[in-house]
This record gives sequence, C-alpha cells and structure tokens, in this order.
Amino acid sequence: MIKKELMVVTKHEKIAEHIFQLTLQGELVLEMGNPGQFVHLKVSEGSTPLLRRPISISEINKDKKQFTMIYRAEGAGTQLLSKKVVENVVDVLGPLGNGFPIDSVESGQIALLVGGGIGVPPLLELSRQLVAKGVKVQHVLGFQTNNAVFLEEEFAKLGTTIITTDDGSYGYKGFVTDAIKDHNLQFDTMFTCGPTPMLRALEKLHGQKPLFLSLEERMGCGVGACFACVCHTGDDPTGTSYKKVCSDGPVFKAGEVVL
Amino acid sequence: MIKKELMVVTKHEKIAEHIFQLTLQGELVLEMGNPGQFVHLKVSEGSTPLLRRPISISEINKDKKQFTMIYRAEGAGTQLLSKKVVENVVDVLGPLGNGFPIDSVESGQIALLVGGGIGVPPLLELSRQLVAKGVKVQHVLGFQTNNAVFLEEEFAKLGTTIITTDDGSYGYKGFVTDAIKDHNLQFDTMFTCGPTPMLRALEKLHGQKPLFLSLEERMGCGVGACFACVCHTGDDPTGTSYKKVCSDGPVFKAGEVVL
Amino acid sequence: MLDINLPGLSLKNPIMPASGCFGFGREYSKFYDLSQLGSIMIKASTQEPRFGNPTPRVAETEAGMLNAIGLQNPGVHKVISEELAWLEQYDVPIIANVAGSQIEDYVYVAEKISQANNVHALELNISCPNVKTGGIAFGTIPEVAAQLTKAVKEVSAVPVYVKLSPNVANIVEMAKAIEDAGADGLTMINTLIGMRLGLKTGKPVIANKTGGLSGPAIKPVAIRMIYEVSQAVSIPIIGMGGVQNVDDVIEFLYAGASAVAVGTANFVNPFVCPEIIEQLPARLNELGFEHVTECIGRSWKADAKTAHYSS
Amino acid sequence: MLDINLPGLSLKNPIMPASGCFGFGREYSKFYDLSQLGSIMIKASTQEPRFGNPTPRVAETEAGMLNAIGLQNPGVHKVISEELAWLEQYDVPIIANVAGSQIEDYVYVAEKISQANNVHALELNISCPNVKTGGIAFGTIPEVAAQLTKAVKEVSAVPVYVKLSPNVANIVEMAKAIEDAGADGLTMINTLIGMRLGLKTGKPVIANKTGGLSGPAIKPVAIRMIYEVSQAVSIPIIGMGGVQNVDDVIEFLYAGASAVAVGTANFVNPFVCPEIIEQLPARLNELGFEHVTECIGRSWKADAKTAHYSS
Ligand SMILES: Cc1cc2nc3c(=O)[nH]c(=O)nc-3n(C[C@H](O)[C@H](O)[C@H](O)COP(=O)(O)OP(=O)(O)OC[C@H]3O[C@@H](n4cnc5c(N)ncnc54)[C@H](O)[C@@H]3O)c2cc1C
Ligand SMILES: Cc1cc2nc3c(=O)[nH]c(=O)nc-3n(C[C@H](O)[C@H](O)[C@H](O)COP(=O)(O)OP(=O)(O)OC[C@H]3O[C@@H](n4cnc5c(N)ncnc54)[C@H](O)[C@@H]3O)c2cc1C
Ligand SMILES: Cc1cc2nc3c(=O)[nH]c(=O)nc-3n(C[C@H](O)[C@H](O)[C@H](O)COP(=O)(O)O)c2cc1C
Ligand SMILES: Cc1cc2nc3c(=O)[nH]c(=O)nc-3n(C[C@H](O)[C@H](O)[C@H](O)COP(=O)(O)O)c2cc1C
Ligand code: FES
Ligand code: FES
Repeated sequence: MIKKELMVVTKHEKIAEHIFQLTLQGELVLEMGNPGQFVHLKVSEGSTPLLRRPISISEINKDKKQFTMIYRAEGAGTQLLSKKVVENVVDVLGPLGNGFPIDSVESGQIALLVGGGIGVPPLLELSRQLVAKGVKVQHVLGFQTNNAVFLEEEFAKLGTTIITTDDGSYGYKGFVTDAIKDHNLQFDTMFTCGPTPMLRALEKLHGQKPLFLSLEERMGCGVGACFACVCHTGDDPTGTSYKKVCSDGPVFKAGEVVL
Repeated sequence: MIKKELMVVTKHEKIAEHIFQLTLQGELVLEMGNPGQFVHLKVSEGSTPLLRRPISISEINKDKKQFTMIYRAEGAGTQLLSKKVVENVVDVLGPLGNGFPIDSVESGQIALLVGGGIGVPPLLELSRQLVAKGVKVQHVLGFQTNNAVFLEEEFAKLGTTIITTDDGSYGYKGFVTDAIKDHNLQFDTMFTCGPTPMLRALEKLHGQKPLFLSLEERMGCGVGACFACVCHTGDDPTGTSYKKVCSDGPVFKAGEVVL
Repeated sequence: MLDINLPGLSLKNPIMPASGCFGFGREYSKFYDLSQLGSIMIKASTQEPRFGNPTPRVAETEAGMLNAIGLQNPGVHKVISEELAWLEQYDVPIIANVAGSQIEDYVYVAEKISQANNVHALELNISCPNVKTGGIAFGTIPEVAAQLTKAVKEVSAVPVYVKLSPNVANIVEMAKAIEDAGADGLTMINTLIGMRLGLKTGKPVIANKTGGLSGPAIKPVAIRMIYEVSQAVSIPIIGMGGVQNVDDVIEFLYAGASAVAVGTANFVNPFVCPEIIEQLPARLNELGFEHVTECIGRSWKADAKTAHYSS
Repeated sequence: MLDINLPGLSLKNPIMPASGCFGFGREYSKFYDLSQLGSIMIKASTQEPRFGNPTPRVAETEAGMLNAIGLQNPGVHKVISEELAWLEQYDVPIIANVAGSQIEDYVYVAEKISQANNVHALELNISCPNVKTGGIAFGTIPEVAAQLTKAVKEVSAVPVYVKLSPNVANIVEMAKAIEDAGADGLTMINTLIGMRLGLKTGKPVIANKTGGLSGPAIKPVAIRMIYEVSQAVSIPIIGMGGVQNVDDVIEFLYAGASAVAVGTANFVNPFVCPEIIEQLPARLNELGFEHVTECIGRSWKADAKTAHYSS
C-alpha cells in the first residue's frame, strides 16, 4: 500500500561527485516490494520547491525498517535534500510504481543488469534479490567519467561487473552497448535503467530477448492521477492507448511502450 | 553604514508565549547606533517567504559583537526564524533607520519609557543607554495577558517598572495610559513603542511634552527605495509631503508625522 | 457547519478536488474514502478519446507548476461507462468537466454526461490553455463564451457552471456575459499561461512550449478575480487557484467563493482534501464563525453575517 | 562580452534595476557604485507631485509580493532638478519611467524629462495597476496604447520604450499596435493584478485593496509573453518579472529579451544587480557563449548564433 510518512534520516553520505547516498527509516519500508519501485520526496516544508522528487529505491532492509536511495544533487530540490542530516525527517510518499519482475528469471539462469549513471542504484537491490534467488548476475555499469563512478564494490560482490566511462578515464572506454558486444556477454534476461538513449539502443540490439527497462519521465502526482508521465504503447504507437510511467511503470517490458 | 551579513546565532530562547529572544554575532553590530534602530532579516534561502522581516534591536554588545532581538513567532517568516538553532546563520541587513534621540534628555532628568507588547524590546537598550548617561528612567509596559509578559526583571533592574495587562491577569489591569494617570507619573521626556492605537492615545494625552514614538509599517525594501512605508507629515497632513518609516523613522517626534 | 447548497449540488462540505488534478478518483481512493469529499470535479471529457500532448508535460516554477496535459481522456462514452459507473459506489456528487474545440463538441459531451446518475453539475472548460484549436477563444471573448453557455444550457440535464480563464483583461465583463447567457454558476480560476526555458537547452521545458501555471503562485490573482466577480454577479462561484491549506480555503470564501477546489496541492499531499475538511470546523470556530457560509464574501460585505445560502 | 546596444542605449551590460524598485538610486548608492549598472529605470514621474495610496501598500504572497504604491513621486520638475541632477555624478544612462492619467499628462512629462542630459530613453508606464483614473485602459486597449505612443513619440527627445501590462488576453496584439505606432522598444512585464485578504479581518491587506503582483511567482508569465512578443515584433525588449539571479537573466535573454531589469529582488538583496553583473561572464562561458547577445531569442531561433545586435 502507498503511504505518506515522515521518515528519519539514519545515514547520509556523499559517495561521488554530486552523488549522495541517503538511508531513511520508517514503517513505509514494510510496504516495499520488487526492486525498481521508487519514492516521491518532498524536500522542503514550504512551497519552493513545490513538487515532490521521484527517486528510486536502491536497497531495502525490512528488518531495520530502512531503505537507501542514491541521487544526484543538481537542481534546487535535490540540493536541498543533500543538506539533510541524520535525525532530520524527510516527507516520503511511496512505494510507487511496479518494479522489475524477479519472477521472469529462474534460478540458474543468467541475468544481465545494465545501468547508466543515476540509473545504476535501483539495480543494486535487484541484483541482491536475484542472487538470493540463485540467479547468476552480471553487471555493466556506465558512467560519464572517473569521479562519477559509484557502487562498483557493492556490485562486484554480487557478480561480474564491468564499468564503462564515456571518456575512458576509468574501466572500459565507450558505451555500455559496446562493452556488452566486446565482452560478448550472454544472458537469459536483461534488466536496465538509465538515460533514454541508452534504453533505446539496448531495446534495438537486444529487444528480441526478455528485456525489462526502467523509464524516467517528468512527474506531477507520481500516483497516476495527473497524466503527466504517459507514453504511447507499443501496439498503438500514435493512438490514444497509453501507459503511465509512475503507476504502470516505471519498469516496462521491451516493446510494451514507445521509448 | 548599512551592511548585509550572514550572522551567527549564539543564543535563541523562548521567553514567553510565542515570544523568542535571539542573539546574533557579527561585524554588523559595530555599525549600530541609537537604540530604536532595526534590522531586516531574510529567514529562508528560497523565495518563500520572499521578503525580509523588520525586527527591532533590543540589546547591543559591541565588545562581543553581539546583538539581541525579541520577536513574536506568528506568521510564516517569524515561525521559520524561531527554528534556527545556535551556530545557524541568519541573513541580516542593517542597522536600519534612526533610533531614539538619546541627546534629547539630560543627565538627572526623568525619562518615561512606555512599551506595548512586541514594542517593548527596543526600549531595553534605550533604558540601559539612558541609565548609563545618568537619566532616571521609569517604565510602563503593557501586555495582553499574564503569559505574554517578558523582560520585566531586566527593566526592573534599571528603574521603576509598572506592568499592565489588558485582562488584569498580571500587574495593573488596564491600558498603559490609565496606569500613567493612576500612578501620576511625571517625566521630562517620553519614549514609546507599540501598537498604533497606543501611540495615538499617548500622543493625544502627552503630545505637548517631548515625546518620541517608534512606528511600525509594512515594508518592502526597508532602506527607503520602495515607498511602501510612508506617512503624511504633521505640517501637511493630506498633501504630498511625507516621511518614510524605514529610513526617516522608525522613531519620530510627536506631531512630526500623522499616526 | 460545513454543508452548503449550490445549484444542483447539496454538499456535505465546500471542499473538492479540482478538475485534472484528481483523475477520475481511482488513485486517491486508495488513500481515503472519497465519500468524505464535498464533490469531485473529474478530469475533462471530450467527445472522442484524446492522447493529449507529447511529454514532458509538466515543469516546476517558483511556488507553482506548469502543465500541458492536453486534455487526455478516454472520451465521454468510456468516462460514463467506466469512470462514472465506478464512482457510483461513493456517496459524492460529481461535477463533470466538459471540453471541446467547437460548440458542437461541448453540446455533445454535455448532453451525454449530464445524464449520468451521479453527475450533479457540469463545469464547462472554456479556458484550457493547452489545446491548440479553438479552446482558448471561448475563454477570452465574452460573446463566444455566452453563445457556448446558451447552447450547453439547452441540452444539459443538470446545472451548468462555467470555468473562467484568468488570461483576460476584464474578468467581470466575461463573468457577466456568461451569467446573462444562463449559467448557474462559475468556477474560477483556470491556469495562467506560462513558460519555462531550460538553461542548458535554451528551449521550452514543456514539449507543448507553453503550459498552464497553477499552484500557490497564482493565488493572489485568483483571490482578486473572485473578489471582483462575486460582487458583480449573483450566481455562486466555486473558487480555486493555489489552495494548499485550511486558511487558503477561508481566504477564498472571504473573497466571495461559495465552495473551494484544490488542484495542484493534491500532488504535493494526496491527503490534502480530507485534511482540510477535518481542520475546517475548528478553524472556523477559532475565527468566530458558526457556519462556513458566514465567511462567504466577507471581504466586501458589510459586517452583517451572511445568511445560510440555499439555491 | 556584456555590452549591448539598444535604441538610445549603449549599455555596459544588460542589467538594470526596474522602475519603482530602486527609487532614484540614492539608497542603493550607499551599497555600491551605481556606475556598475547597465542602466537605471527610475521611479515613475508624473506631472504633479503625488503622495500615492494609503498604507499598507505592500503584502507578501507565495514567492511574490503585492504593491500599491500609487506612483508616489515629487513631480517631473523636481525629478529633473533634484534626482536626475544628482544621478549625473554616475556614468550610467537613465531610462525615465513616465506615468499619467491622460494623454496630455504623459506628453507633458515625456517632453520635459526627455531633455535631461542623462535620460537616454523613456519607458511609458501604460500598465500601472494601482492608479484609479485612466491608467490601466492605456495598457489593455491596443488602440489607446497606440495613440498614446504616437503622441509621446512626437515630443520625446529620446527613444521611447513602452511598458506592457500582462493583464491582457492577447499580448502580441498589444505589442504590435505599439510597434506600429512608432515605439522604439518594449519593456515587459509590469505586475499582474492580485489581492490578499487578512485571515482575522477578512479584508484586503492592502489599503488600495488590489495590488500589483511581482517577484518569482510571475516569472513563467513574463517568459511566455516575451517569447511570444519577441517573435512578432522587430523592436527590442527589456525583460523583467521575477528575476532573482544570473540564471533567470539568461532565461529572459533566451526568451527574446535584449536586456533584463531586476525589480523586487532588490528588496531581498540590495546587492543583487552588481552580483548578477559580476557572475554573468562566467555563467555565459560555462554555457558556451562568447557574448551575451548570443543568448537573445535562443528559445525560438534556429541554432545559428545571434549576431551582435546594434541599433
Ligand atoms: C521513476 C524515477 C526514478 C528516479 N530515480 C532517481 C534516482 O534514483 N536517483 C536520481 O538521482 N534521480 C532519479 N530520478 C531523476 C530525479 O527525479 C531527478 O533528477 C530530480 O527530480 C531532479 O530534481 P532537482 O531538484 O535536482 O531538479 P530541478 O531542476 O529543480 O527539477 C525541476 C522539476 O523537474 C523534475 N525533473 C528534473 N529532472 C528530472 C528527471 N530526470 N526525471 C524526472 N523528473 C525530473 C523535478 O522532479 C522537478 O519537478 C528518477 C526519476 C524518475 C522518474
Ligand atoms: C521598524 C519595525 C520594527 C519591528 N520590531 C519588531 C520586534 O522587535 N519584534 C517583533 O516581534 N516584531 C517587530 N516588528 C513587527 C514584525 O516586523 C512583524 O511581526 C513581522 O514582520 C511579521 O512577520 P511574520 O512572518 O510573522 O508574518 P507574515 O504574516 O508572514 O508577514 C507577511 C508580511 O507582512 C509583514 N508584516 C506582518 N506584520 C507586520 C507588522 N506588524 N509590521 C510590519 N510588517 C508586518 C511581514 O514583514 C511580511 O512582509 C517590527 C516592525 C517594524 C516595521
Ligand atoms: C495537471 C493539471 C491538469 C489540469 N487539467 C484540467 C482539466 O482537464 N480541466 C480543467 O478545467 N482544469 C484543469 N486544470 C486546472 C485546475 O483544475 C485548476 O483550475 C488550476 O490548476 C488552479 O488550481 P490549483 O492552483 O489548485 O492547481 C488542470 C490543472 C493541472 C495542474
Ligand atoms: C514596489 C514596486 C513599485 C513599482 N513601481 C513601478 C513604477 O513606478 N513604474 C513602473 O513602470 N513599474 C513599477 N513597478 C513594476 C516593476 O518595475 C516591474 O515591472 C515588476 O515589479 C516586475 O518585476 P519584478 O518581479 O522583478 O519585481 C513596481 C514594482 C514594485 C514591486
Ligand atoms: S505523474 Fe501523475 S500520472 Fe504519472
Ligand atoms: S520599506 Fe521601502 S521605502 Fe520604506
């Protein structure tokens, strides 16, 4: 069930250039399901910034009633968020949307998880849950440059992890699609989250296989009421049929919606 | 000289119902002159609330580069201000306006200081400076009710202090004007700050004697540029001649401006 | 102390979500019982299904947001058979928002939707700033608005409220023309037209380029227009524009609104409507009122208390 | 990289305080050297001295403020002999804001003030929402605005900019009428008309009842109008409305303004203008521009870089 709760900051750290890792505690954690869901955060009490900010859940710890997010502090809202310290509260609405379908891959099969930039974090919880289930995981994580890389160790613990950077300042030089090709990576199911051009490229190259993509879109309500975040469906690409990223997604099967 | 400075909170306490006492430290204190001047505070970084809040200076300590204000936390801005804690900073513009003319009363003479509600604080520094100069001070301080009373002890240390409450729940029951009459208080010069109806009553009853009043008006700039805070002058009560409360006041001589 | 009677609408309380900010209620029904609401202004219906504008459709501004949804909806027939039918489980009168690009469209939708059981009033959306064809002209030219109102009044089975655009020089003239044309009430305001440009791209953030500005930023404009119009017409006004809390609601009533709709604030706090409804009685008491109707038009009425309004 | 040439104005940089938000410069001259500014739009002058409206004259709103000063000023003669004369010590061209309630008033003031040495352009305030008589009609009826512009052009010794009111349904129509009447430039936007009511009193907070809404809240409306008008006219625009920082300035340039005025933000931060001027070159560099003129109209121009404007 979706809840609104003032959750308490239990940890908050800068982990890369402009990138922060934030852990919150509260009852809302008990509602969280598949990895890939997100929360909607109100970062100030007043009316600037007015709207909530959608941020993906990257780790869930139900025992401690804690969950973790990783976000880039860039605009007004995320910069304000980055100033919160331990014991402060954050107004959280969530969990929202539908995550990655863990059931689509079976124990013993191979899952390839492909992340780009700030799309990397939700793949961490996914990888953990897949590993727990006995799935073999491989990761390809793309970043712009050296000092933007984060979570490498955490992923490396779970499975093979290839880091790419656009400028080659760290790891493989080039796009994630190139790395997949060059390393000739094999998989049963692919899960991906990142910038839309990356998703498009992956869909084009690997869309014939089981492929699940997590989308981003500017949001109003985050719960399906305002129709800000719709996309056309794959079977009716210019018609009136639609899916909402916030409540039908953010994870879709390749071909389900028009990227 | 008027400065803008991010000053540091060194003390912040609730001293009565909704009433807070705030001490700030910084170089700006060295610019402060006559008691009765005020500062203009920006209480948030963003654009809500947008405008600065005018608050009177109630104590000045140049040695420590500290000054103190007392304010009522009621609206959006003052409520936000009340959440600041020690070591936070506050954006201060000041000192602004012209204070009470200390020179208008001489050593050995009697000054009557009359304050109403949140108009009481600036009289504290005034009283101290007058006492330091050898002036005999008497205070009549009006409050609405019992739990709204503050600063009684501080004033009592400096001179006779009569507290009045509208409902008689503490001290003399009634208005400050009644208390002055009942106690048959004598004085050479009167200094007053408080709600406009109180100022009007005092001007009517005691305007023939030297009387200095501190006015309040809604402000935009606080420095004389926007013409938000003007009042008509006493010698041209409906004409185009004017005074600005922020830069010509907030202290005026009785009769100088139309209340 | 919260009940209020308006043409077609006998409301438990004067609070309702604004059109387009609450879908058809399904999403918020997961947060609370919709029967608590005074009414629901459902999302605009058009004759045919519409996908609406390309994304991005929203952008944030200082104390506000821009939207250019473009009237996405499944068409009036599906709205009636699926959405309104679903809403029947709740004890709440519906105000159906009607949109179109020509008079015939409005007439078609109005005639059909006004016959649904739970639709107690129509809200003619003559002011949507996000639709290219026609739309806006209905909201800015008094004669055109009047003509449309007349045409819809002829076919509607329920009272007709007309939603005013704030993007006009003379809102009173517009309101009077619509009143004269037979409208039963007014709702105001719709969004102001605005734009935001991306710093890096230099281009409009919203795909549609311009969008409708809503939220706290526009409240002073809404209050001013309601203040002016409520003194010039004798039909009731449902006010909206930047309402976030119970004090805002009272300000709208003071200005001259008889009920108040909450739009953008639902996105910030999905519980905003029931929270306001819960807080309203205590706040009215604190301010010395015994009934919410006593607030209506207090900004311009003499001190005499307003009689309980009944239509 | 900040210099810009507009009719009558050869500016060091495109930043200037907006009229009414900077008095005649005396107060802010205590904070910094006024010669740093691109220009100064001084407070409105009228034929006779005016006291203006009763107080309270300002009220705060979400991300904005309302004002109803009522054009208080010492009259054009004193403005020339005392204020403009005092300003001559600074190396800064002045834009003189001209107001009135009838065409003759404007003509009188324009003729006189345009002859002052340091007045390099006039700004016709046809849009002040706070003056009862006439005033607003000039700003909402294109024919009236055009007539006024023509009359002033005939007598003015310097180029004439006309300040547009946002309180209209069709800003482009207004702008074109004024361009056709011979205006040398436009300044936009003036304030939106708004109101705020006191919760305890139920009455308007501002003595004048309505006031002009300024500040960040109105920025999206300003950007939209400048975007529309700059594509429809060929005279330059000085943009304003909610500018608080260097990024806002760039957004106004992208929208189509050739220079930018800062109003309300001066009250929040008296150093805002010199701070923006200081930060502008670095910000332009970061965004890949070599000269400020390259930003102008970028939101609607093809990717080609704008040529350095010269009048
Ligand atoms: C389902 C989903 C999951 C996301 N998960 C993450 C995450 O785990 N970590 C992370 O750093 N970012 C994530 N994002 C992107 C994140 O929402 C934006 O970076 C953030 O909202 C920007 O806010 P701001 O205050 O920095 O920027 P501002 O420029 O102040 O934002 C202005 C407005 O635009 C919206 N906006 C700006 N950029 C985006 C964007 N890329 N996507 C959606 N809305 C945007 C904001 O929400 C706000 O309404 C996610 C987005 C979505 C839709
Ligand atoms: C020269 C001067 C000295 C003052 N000294 C003190 C003081 O020492 N202690 C104290 O508690 N108060 C003082 N005040 C009053 C104080 O400025 C207001 O109480 C305060 O601005 C209200 O802000 P808010 O955020 O609580 O209210 P809000 O309702 O959020 O204020 C909205 C707007 O109205 C203005 N406003 C509201 N009430 C007043 C008022 N009474 N006077 C002026 N502007 C107002 C605010 O500044 C703001 O712009 C003084 C006012 C002036 C003019
Ligand atoms: C996302 C969104 C969609 C809207 N859709 C409609 C609509 O379909 N029909 C309509 O009449 N008004 C629509 N509006 C306008 C609102 O009903 C309301 O008039 C406006 O937003 C002002 O209120 P607010 O500031 O409380 O949001 C929409 C507003 C928003 C923010
Ligand atoms: C207190 C105040 C006084 C103003 N006086 C004038 C004026 O005399 N003439 C004028 O043309 N505009 C006047 N304006 C409008 C501003 O010049 C400007 O157009 C408007 O405030 C929008 O800009 P901003 O949001 O940066 O303040 C005034 C604005 C304010 C806030
Ligand atoms: S964000 Fe409102 S429907 Fe998705
Ligand atoms: S507050 Fe601006 S002139 Fe006094």
